[in-house]
Amino acid sequence: MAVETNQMRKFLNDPAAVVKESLKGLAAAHGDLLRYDVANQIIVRKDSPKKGKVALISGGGSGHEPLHGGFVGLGMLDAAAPGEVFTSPVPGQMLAATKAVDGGAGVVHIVKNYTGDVLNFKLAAEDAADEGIKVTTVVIDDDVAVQDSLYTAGRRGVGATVLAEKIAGAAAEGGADLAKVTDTIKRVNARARSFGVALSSCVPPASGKAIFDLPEGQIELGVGIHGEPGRRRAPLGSASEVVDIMVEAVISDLKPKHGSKVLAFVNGMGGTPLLELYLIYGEVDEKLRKAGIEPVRNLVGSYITSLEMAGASLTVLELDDDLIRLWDAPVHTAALRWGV
Amino acid sequence: MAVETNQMRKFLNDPAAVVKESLKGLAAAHGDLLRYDVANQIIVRKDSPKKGKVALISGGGSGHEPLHGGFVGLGMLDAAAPGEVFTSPVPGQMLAATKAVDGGAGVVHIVKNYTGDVLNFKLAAEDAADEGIKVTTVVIDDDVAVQDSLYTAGRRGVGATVLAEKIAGAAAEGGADLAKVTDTIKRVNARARSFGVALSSCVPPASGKAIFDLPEGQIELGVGIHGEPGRRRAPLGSASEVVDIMVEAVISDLKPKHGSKVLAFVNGMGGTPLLELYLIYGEVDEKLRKAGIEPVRNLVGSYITSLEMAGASLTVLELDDDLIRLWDAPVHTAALRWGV
Amino acid sequence: MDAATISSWMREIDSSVRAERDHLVQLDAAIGDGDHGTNMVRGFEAVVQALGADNGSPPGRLLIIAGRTLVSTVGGASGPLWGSALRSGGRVLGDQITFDGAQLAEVLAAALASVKDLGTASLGDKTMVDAFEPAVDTLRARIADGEPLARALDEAARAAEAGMRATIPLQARKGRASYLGERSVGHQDPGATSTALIIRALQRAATSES
Amino acid sequence: MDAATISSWMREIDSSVRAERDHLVQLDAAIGDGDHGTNMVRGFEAVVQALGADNGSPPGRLLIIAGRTLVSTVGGASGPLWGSALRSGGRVLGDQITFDGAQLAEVLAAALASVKDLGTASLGDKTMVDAFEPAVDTLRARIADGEPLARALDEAARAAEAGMRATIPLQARKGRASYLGERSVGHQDPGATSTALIIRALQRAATSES
Ligand SMILES: Nc1ncnc2c1ncn2[C@@H]1O[C@H](COP(=O)(O)OP(=O)(O)O)[C@@H](O)[C@H]1O
Ligand SMILES: Nc1ncnc2c1ncn2[C@@H]1O[C@H](COP(=O)(O)OP(=O)(O)O)[C@@H](O)[C@H]1O
Ligand SMILES: [Mg+2]
Ligand SMILES: [Mg+2]
Ligand SMILES: [Mg+2]
Ligand SMILES: [Mg+2]
Repeated sequence: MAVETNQMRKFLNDPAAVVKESLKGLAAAHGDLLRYDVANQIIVRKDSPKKGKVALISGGGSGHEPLHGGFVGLGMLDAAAPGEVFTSPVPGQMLAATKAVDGGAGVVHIVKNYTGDVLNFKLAAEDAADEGIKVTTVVIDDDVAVQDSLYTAGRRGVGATVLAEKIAGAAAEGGADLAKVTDTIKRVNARARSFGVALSSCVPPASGKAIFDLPEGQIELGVGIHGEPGRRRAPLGSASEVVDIMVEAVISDLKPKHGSKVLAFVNGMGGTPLLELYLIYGEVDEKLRKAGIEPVRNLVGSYITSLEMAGASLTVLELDDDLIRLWDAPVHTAALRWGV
Repeated sequence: MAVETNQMRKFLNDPAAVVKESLKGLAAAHGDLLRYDVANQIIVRKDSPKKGKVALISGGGSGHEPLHGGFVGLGMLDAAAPGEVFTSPVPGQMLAATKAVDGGAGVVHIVKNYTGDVLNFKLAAEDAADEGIKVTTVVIDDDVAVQDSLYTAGRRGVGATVLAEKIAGAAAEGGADLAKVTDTIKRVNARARSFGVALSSCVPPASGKAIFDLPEGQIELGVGIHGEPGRRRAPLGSASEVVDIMVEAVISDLKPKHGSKVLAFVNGMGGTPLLELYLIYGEVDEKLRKAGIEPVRNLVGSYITSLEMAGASLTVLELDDDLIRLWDAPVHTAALRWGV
Repeated sequence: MDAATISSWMREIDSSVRAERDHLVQLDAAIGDGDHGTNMVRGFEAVVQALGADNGSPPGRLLIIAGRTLVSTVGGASGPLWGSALRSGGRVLGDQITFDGAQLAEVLAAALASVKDLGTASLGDKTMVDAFEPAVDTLRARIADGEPLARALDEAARAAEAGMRATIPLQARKGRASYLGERSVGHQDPGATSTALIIRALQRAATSES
Repeated sequence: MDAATISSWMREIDSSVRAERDHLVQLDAAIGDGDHGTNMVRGFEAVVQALGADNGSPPGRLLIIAGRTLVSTVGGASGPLWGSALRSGGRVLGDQITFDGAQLAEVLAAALASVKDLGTASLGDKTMVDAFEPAVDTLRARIADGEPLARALDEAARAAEAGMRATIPLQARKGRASYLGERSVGHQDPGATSTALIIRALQRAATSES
C-alpha cells in the first residue's frame, strides 16, 4: 500500500473526492429510499417529485453526516444538497434539488444560519422563483452559545435542524400546505435551543490538519459543528458538571414553562461513543426533571456531527401535542426510522 | 470545574461507574423498551418474560455500544448482561438475565468467542440448568483475522453477533422453538465472516491510556473489538486498498457461491464518522459485485464498537430466503428499528 | 485595458491564492472553519478554466462569467460574495471593448457595493470589506486626483493590505468568526487577506501589460 | 496452618496486585485488552471484604468463599479461572480446621487441575498455567523430599517467577494474546505474572505466622 496517499486517520481515496464517494456509498446502501444525482451533487428522495406534496430540501457543508443526506426519505426531506466538507453548497445544487422535488405545492428551504448557507440558498431561491417555483425559506438558529444581535451573523443553526426536518417532514407527508409546513419549522426553531461542547477538534480531509489544538483535560464550551473553537476554553470537569453547563445554557435561554414537556436530544459530534452519550443522557434527563421539565421524547446518537470531533451537544425542544404527534409520525430515512 | 477529575477526552464522572451510569441513561431514554436491573447490572426487555417465547440473551464486556443493551427489544434480545469495559460479565449477571426472561420455552445464550465470555457464560449456564431452565449456548466466531485451530482460543466473535441477534430474535418472535432458534444462530455464524482494521487505538476509562500506540499513516489490520492490536501493522493506503484487503480476507474464507446474495455490514469502531463509513460501503458494494456477489441487504453504522477507536470492520453474511425474511422482520430496539 | 487585462487579473489571482492557500487555511482555522484557502483556489481555478474556454467576450462579460463561475463552484460565504461582486462589476462595463482607470474604479465600487449589500457588513466588522473598501476609496481618489493608473493601483493594493492588517485587533461581527466573540480578536481575517491578494493581483495584471 | 493463613494469603494477594496493578495493565495492554490489573484488584478487594465479614469458617470454606467472590466480581478470563481454582482447592480441605504442607500442595494441585480443565491450556501456551504448574510441581516435590515448608514455598514461588519470565519468548495459544499470533512473542503474559504474585503471597502468608 502506498504510504504517501493517506497520512490522516481516515479512510480516503482522494481528499477532494471524499464527499462524492461518500454520497455514492449512501446511494448504494439506500437505493430503496434515495438516488444520488451525481452531476448536481444532490441526494433526492426516490419517489420525487410527489404531486401535491410540499417538498422539503436542506443542505449545507458536508462533514455533519447523517445530516442531511441521511434524512432524505419518507416523512422527512425530499432532497439534500451537500457541499464540500464544512463549505456550504453552491446555489446550482439547491436549484437542481428544488426543481427535482417540486410537486407543484411548493418547496421549503431549511437553512442553517451560516453566512455561506444563507447567501447560497438566497441565490438559489431567487433562481427558483425565476423559474416559477414557490419557495419559502426558514433559517434555523438555535445555538445559544452565540449571541443573537442585529450586529452579528446571529445564532448558528445546529441540533434543531434535525428536529425541524423530522417534524416538518411529517407535516408535509400528512398533507399540510406550504404555509403550514413553513410555519411548523418556524415553531420548532422558536421553541428549540442548543449548546455544544468539544473534547477535541476534527481534521478536515482537504487540509489534513486539526482546526484547533485542544490539550487533554480541556474542553471547548459553545462550539458549533464545523470544528471551530468555542466561546471559551475551560478545564474539563466531570460529565455532571459539563451537563450542568449545557442544561443551564439551554434552559436559561429557552425558558420553558414549569412542567413543560420537552424533547431532549443528546447529539454526538462524531468521535464520542454511544457509551458516553447515554451517560450524558442520564444526566440530562435527571437534571431536566429536577428543573421541573419533563423529557417525554428523546433522541440520543450522532445525528449532526463534525467529522470525528469528540464532543456532544444538547438540544431541548419544548413540545405541544401537535409537535409530539408529528415527531411520532412514521419516518423512513437512512438515519431515522420508525413506524414503518 | 475541577481539573483533576477528568484528564481523558471523555464525558465521565467516576471511571469505575461509567458502565452503570451509561446503562442508567439508556434506560432513561428507552423506558418504553427496556428496564435496567441495577442490582444485577442487566438490561431486560420491558415485557419480559414472554410466556412461550424462546428468549435470547447476550452479554460481554462494555465499550461496544450499542451492543448489546441497544439491541434489547422486540424482535431481538430479551436481555443483555454488560460487563465492565472490555471485561466479560460475571456469571451472576447472565443467571439473573436468564431467570428474568425465561418464559418456559428456553433461553439461548449468544456468546462471543472470548475466553472470558465463554467461561463466564458456561458457569452461568450450569447454574441455570441447576435451576431447571433450558439453556442452549451458541458461540459466535466470525473473525477471519484469527486462525481457527484446536490449539488456539479460536476465532473471535465480532460483527456476526449483531446479525445473529437480529435474525434469531426475529425467529424467536415468530414462534420458533429453542432448537430452531439455536440452529438459526448457528447458521448465521456459519455463513458470516468479518475482518476489522483500526486507524487508532482507544482509551479504556479505567486506565486512561491508549491500549496501543499507532502513528498516523499506519493501520492495524485484523483487529478485534477490544482496542487490542491487530495481526499486523502496515502503512495506511487508500480506502480502496484497505477495502480490497477486507473484502479479500472475508470472501476468501467465506467462499460464497458465485451469484450469492449477501448482507454487507460496514461497521464503525466508534471514532470513524459516517462520512467515511458510507465511502467504505461504496467501495465494498462495488468490489463485491465485481466478484459476482450481490449485496441485497446492508447495514452501515457503528453497531459493535471499541469505545472511540477509529476503524471499521466488514461482515459479509451469505443469505437465503429464510434469512432475508428474518432480517426484514420488524425490530424495535434502541439501536435498530424497522417495520414497527 | 481590455479583456486581456481581466483574464490576466484572474490568472494572477489564481496563482496568488494557490501560493497562499495554506496561509489562508490557517487563518480561517483560527477563527473560522479552515476552508477559505481551499475555497478560493477551487473557485479561481474554475474561473481561469472558464475564461480559457471563452473566445472573444468583452471584459465586462468576462467578469460576469467569472462571477457566475465563483457562485457555482465556491460555496461558503466567499463564493456568493465574490461571485456577486464580479457580476456587478462586470455589468458596469456593458459591452465595452476597452476601459480606463476611472471605469475600473467604478467596476470595483460596484463590486464592493454588491458585497456590502449581500453580506450587510460594514467597515470594521472584520470581513473582506475591511480590505476592499479602503482599496476602492483609494483607487477612486487617486484617479480623480489624476494619478497614473499604475501608481493608483499600487496605492489601492497597499490600502487593501493595510486594511487587512487592521482586521487583527478587531472583534468579528459578521461571518463565522463572529461566533467566537472576543476570541476573534488578535487574528487576521482570512477574507480580508484574500481580498488584499486580489487587489494586488489586479495591480500586477493592469501594469504588466501597459 | 489454618483459616488465618488463608485470610492472610488473600490479603497479601490483594496488596501485591494493587501494588502491581499498573504493571499488569501494561502487560495486558501489550497483548490483551489492558484490564488484567483492574480485574485482579477488583476481585481480591472483594475477596478480602468477603473474608472480613466471615466469622469462624474453616480454611477450605474460606477458599470456596474466595473463589465464589472472584467468579462473581472479576469477569474476564481470570475470574472464572481463579474462581474455580480456589473453589476446587477449598474442597480438598473439607471441614478441616488446620492443614499441613502436603495438604497445601494438594490444594494447589486441585486448583491447577481446575484451571487446566476449564481453560484447556497446557504448559507453554503462554498463560497463567506456565507459572502455576511449575509452582505446584516444585511444592509437591520439595514437600515429598521432606523440605521445610517455608523453603519449599519459596522455591515454588521462584518456580512460578521463572515460569512467568519463560512466557516472554512464547507465542500465545490461549486467551486474547493468541489473536496476535506471532506478535505475542516477546511479551510477558499478564496472567502468569499475577500468578507468580499469588504464589509469592502464599509464601509470605504461610511463613510470616509460623
Ligand atoms: N457577511 C459578510 N460580509 C462580508 N464578508 C464576509 C461575510 N461573512 C464572511 N465574510 C468573509 O468571508 C470569509 C470567510 O470565507 P470562507 O471561509 O470561504 O467561507 P465560510 O465562512 O463559509 O467557510 C471571512 O474571512 C470574511 O472575510
Ligand atoms: N484458556 C486459558 N487458560 C488459562 N489461562 C488463561 C486462558 N485464557 C487466558 N488466560 C489467562 O488470563 C489472562 C488474562 O486475564 P484477564 O486480562 O483478566 O482477562 P481477559 O483476557 O478476559 O481480559 C492471560 O494473561 C492468561 O494468563
Ligand atoms: Mg466553510
Ligand atoms: Mg478483558
Ligand atoms: Mg471558512
Ligand atoms: Mg485482559
